[in-house]
Amino acid sequence: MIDVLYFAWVRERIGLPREQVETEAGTVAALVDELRGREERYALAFSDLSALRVAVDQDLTDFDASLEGVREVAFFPPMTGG
Amino acid sequence: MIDVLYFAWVRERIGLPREQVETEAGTVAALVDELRGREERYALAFSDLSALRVAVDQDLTDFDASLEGVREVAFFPPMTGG
Amino acid sequence: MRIVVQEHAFDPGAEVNAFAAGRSDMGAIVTFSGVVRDDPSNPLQEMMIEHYPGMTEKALEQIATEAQARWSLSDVLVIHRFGRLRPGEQIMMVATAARHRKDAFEAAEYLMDYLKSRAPFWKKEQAASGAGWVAARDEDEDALTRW
Amino acid sequence: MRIVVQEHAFDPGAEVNAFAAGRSDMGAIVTFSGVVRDDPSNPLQEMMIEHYPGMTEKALEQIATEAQARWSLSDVLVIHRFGRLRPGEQIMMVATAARHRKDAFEAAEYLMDYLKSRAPFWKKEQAASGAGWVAARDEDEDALTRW
Repeated sequence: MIDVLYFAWVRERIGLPREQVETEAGTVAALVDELRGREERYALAFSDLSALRVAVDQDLTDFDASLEGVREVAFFPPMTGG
Repeated sequence: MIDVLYFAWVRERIGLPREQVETEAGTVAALVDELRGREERYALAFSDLSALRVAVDQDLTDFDASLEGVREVAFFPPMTGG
Repeated sequence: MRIVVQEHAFDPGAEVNAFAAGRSDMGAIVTFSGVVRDDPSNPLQEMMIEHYPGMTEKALEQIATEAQARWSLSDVLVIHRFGRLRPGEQIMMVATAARHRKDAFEAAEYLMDYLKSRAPFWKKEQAASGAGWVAARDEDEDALTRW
Repeated sequence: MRIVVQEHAFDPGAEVNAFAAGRSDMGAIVTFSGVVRDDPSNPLQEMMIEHYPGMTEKALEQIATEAQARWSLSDVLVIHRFGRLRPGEQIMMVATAARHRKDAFEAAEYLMDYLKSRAPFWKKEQAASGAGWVAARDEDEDALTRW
């Protein structure tokens, strides 16, 4: 069971800020594939991965990252702080 | 008649902050030569021109600068503001 | 080092005075403040800043710690707001203190470059023409390559 | 643009707040403050700053005007003190405001580089070991070559 978090327009497109996901995906990319298959709103949110960033257990990483032992995955657009 | 001003250690060596000088020197360098000839304290203050800066009518310039029409000449060490 | 992530407004003048107070070991203090900018051609009603609680603090601490490792700094301050802000309000500030100005300036620029693109904040603007998420600028990402 | 040369102390926090107050046309504000630094190995009693009244204001205005010509700035502030200062006291500050942070940072660094070597101020330190004029540093002169 992994906590999956969504921020900014990813959150708006999917329609919720976080959810618990039962998955056996080994990587972030495999998790994205599972989510895409769920519903149209997920497919839309994940249609262009180059427009997305991912954090695993609150560290920025990339879509190849392993999910072994991971508790929290977050998807969001490029950050615009400052 | 030109107002000649001295700042920082130049002022301390010469022993006064400003004076009026009657001169026909055509350049700053010629004025420095006249001042050097006056007394030991002037010779000392002007012994190393590379350690000095000069402003003519409140604009930084160099020792070749003309004194034509000039009202104020100032001598001082490199500046240390900020 | 002090890292603050908060919803309510802060007083940048009071913060910089507190940052400098009672210290004579540093000769140079640099601050950067980010302000919500209005656009007269498309008036801004408000800016909503979303962030990732937990990761935000962690990311800012990593960035500030890296700045302290790279430059000789006496102290670092980072304050960043989230929530609703109006035009002219202060979004965030960083402050750096060092013996020499070069360290203070470079560290402040480094903090800002990383904070822009590596701290999990997102801005949504509600303007006269409608609402929209602020897009990341390529030049902000490119700015990281200089460090 | 505001240029102030004064003997008495100023409040840098109040100055930066006043500089930013009521404006929403600028997104970025950078400040630099110079503080009288003490040296624990040779405690400083006081710093005496001498300047050239008339030329000082003229030089600072020229430097600030040049910064406004080189960068897109909403505003510039320069405050510099003269007279007797104690360790920990603020010597001077500059502030720059711009739409984008790059302009604000570069202009503030430019102001500081020129102010250090081209504005007629001289510092004399009275320390435990005796009194002496602060020597100009070669690296301050060298810093001008980058502009």
